[in-house]
Amino acid sequence: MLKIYQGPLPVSELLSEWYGAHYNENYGAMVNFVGTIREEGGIDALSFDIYLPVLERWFDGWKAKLESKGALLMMAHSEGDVPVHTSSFACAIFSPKRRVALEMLDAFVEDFKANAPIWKYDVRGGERIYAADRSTPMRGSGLLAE
Amino acid sequence: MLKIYQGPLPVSELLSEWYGAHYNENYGAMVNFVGTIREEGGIDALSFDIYLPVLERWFDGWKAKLESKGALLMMAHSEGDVPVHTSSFACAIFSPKRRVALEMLDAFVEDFKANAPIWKYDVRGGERIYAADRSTPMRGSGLLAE
Amino acid sequence: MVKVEFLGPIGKAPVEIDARTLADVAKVLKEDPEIAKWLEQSAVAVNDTMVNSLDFPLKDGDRVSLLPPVCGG
Amino acid sequence: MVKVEFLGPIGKAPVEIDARTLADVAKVLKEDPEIAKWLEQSAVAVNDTMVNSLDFPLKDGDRVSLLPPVCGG
Repeated sequence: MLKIYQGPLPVSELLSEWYGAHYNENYGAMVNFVGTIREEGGIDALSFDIYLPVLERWFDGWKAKLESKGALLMMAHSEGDVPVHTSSFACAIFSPKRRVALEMLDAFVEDFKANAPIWKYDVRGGERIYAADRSTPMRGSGLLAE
Repeated sequence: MLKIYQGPLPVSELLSEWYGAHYNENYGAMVNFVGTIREEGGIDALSFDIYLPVLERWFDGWKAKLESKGALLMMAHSEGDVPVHTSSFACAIFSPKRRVALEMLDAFVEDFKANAPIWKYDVRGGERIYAADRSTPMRGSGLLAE
Repeated sequence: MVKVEFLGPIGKAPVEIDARTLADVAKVLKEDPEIAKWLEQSAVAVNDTMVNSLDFPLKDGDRVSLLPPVCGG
Repeated sequence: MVKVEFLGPIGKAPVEIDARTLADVAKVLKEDPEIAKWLEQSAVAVNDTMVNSLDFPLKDGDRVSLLPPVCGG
């Protein structure tokens, strides 16, 4: 399950909803990652653009990979402005085995940072500035420069 | 913060409480692990003994290790009977950096399984049977057999 | 004709290009200096599927998307 | 005298032993077959601090704990 929110995520509700939906399906482990906007460099907020059709395919690929290991994956992300000290990313993995849960959480979050089609902007005094210095070219970048 | 509960953990409340207590302290990442009792081998529940004085020292060691990386650690565990499909273990790590959060969650949970002074019993038809086959000798075991 | 769209911070309106492969698309885009500077760092999707070959055949009405460097989370 | 307590599944009442080191404790415990079988797999704490040396000196009133194999979570 992939959910997009306009603005900050309702983190407690999401974690409670995910746990409540799957606690009784005989998964031995649930792991979560929650990303929260840090106050740094004088920003008021971060802002996000998402290209949903490609995000959905990327997410479905991970979902299938986890299903092949008997595990479940769900995530939520914000679109638009997310003020400092609120959260823009949350995910959960349910797995029968703790090793799968721990290893897949790490791999999923790292691939998310590198390949999910989401663009980040600093919001400072009403201006929206692309966070070029913190962004990573997606796998396969440069094809049209060859 | 280390909390012991008699019986199952109130997971949603714990996660919500932990997130609510620290979301605005400029940590960029929160990670959680929740362990839930799987129905297998015909058990009704698992049951746990805890030796709190040593558990507290073990936990304080990890807390200090995480503090040295700028991170926070909290956990809860059940004592006594925990029915299948309810949860006996939950923890949270808050960190400015996601790599620290992900790596420390893995290391903490694995060391927890190997070295936290907690004993597990299967509960089957009212009987409480030590889970010897799933248990691990703590670091330094065998000293008195030398 | 294929439609080329520029996602996220590239901030350009879509353009229509006469192209049979991605190599044709590349040739046209390199002529616009505003876009050319993004090519090295952008990935490419055709009809929302990521593509890794310049020989990828295009047909009339296909949608080509340029995806510049990302940073979710 | 030191007090030796047996945690978790060992399920024995504590015993008092006259001992100056953990080596002395080991010697006495090996004589009880019910306890001896746990020694290979048990860790040891003195006054709730984990200990790794048989030379560890004990004083009157110390508490020695045997911790058998664990499985939290």
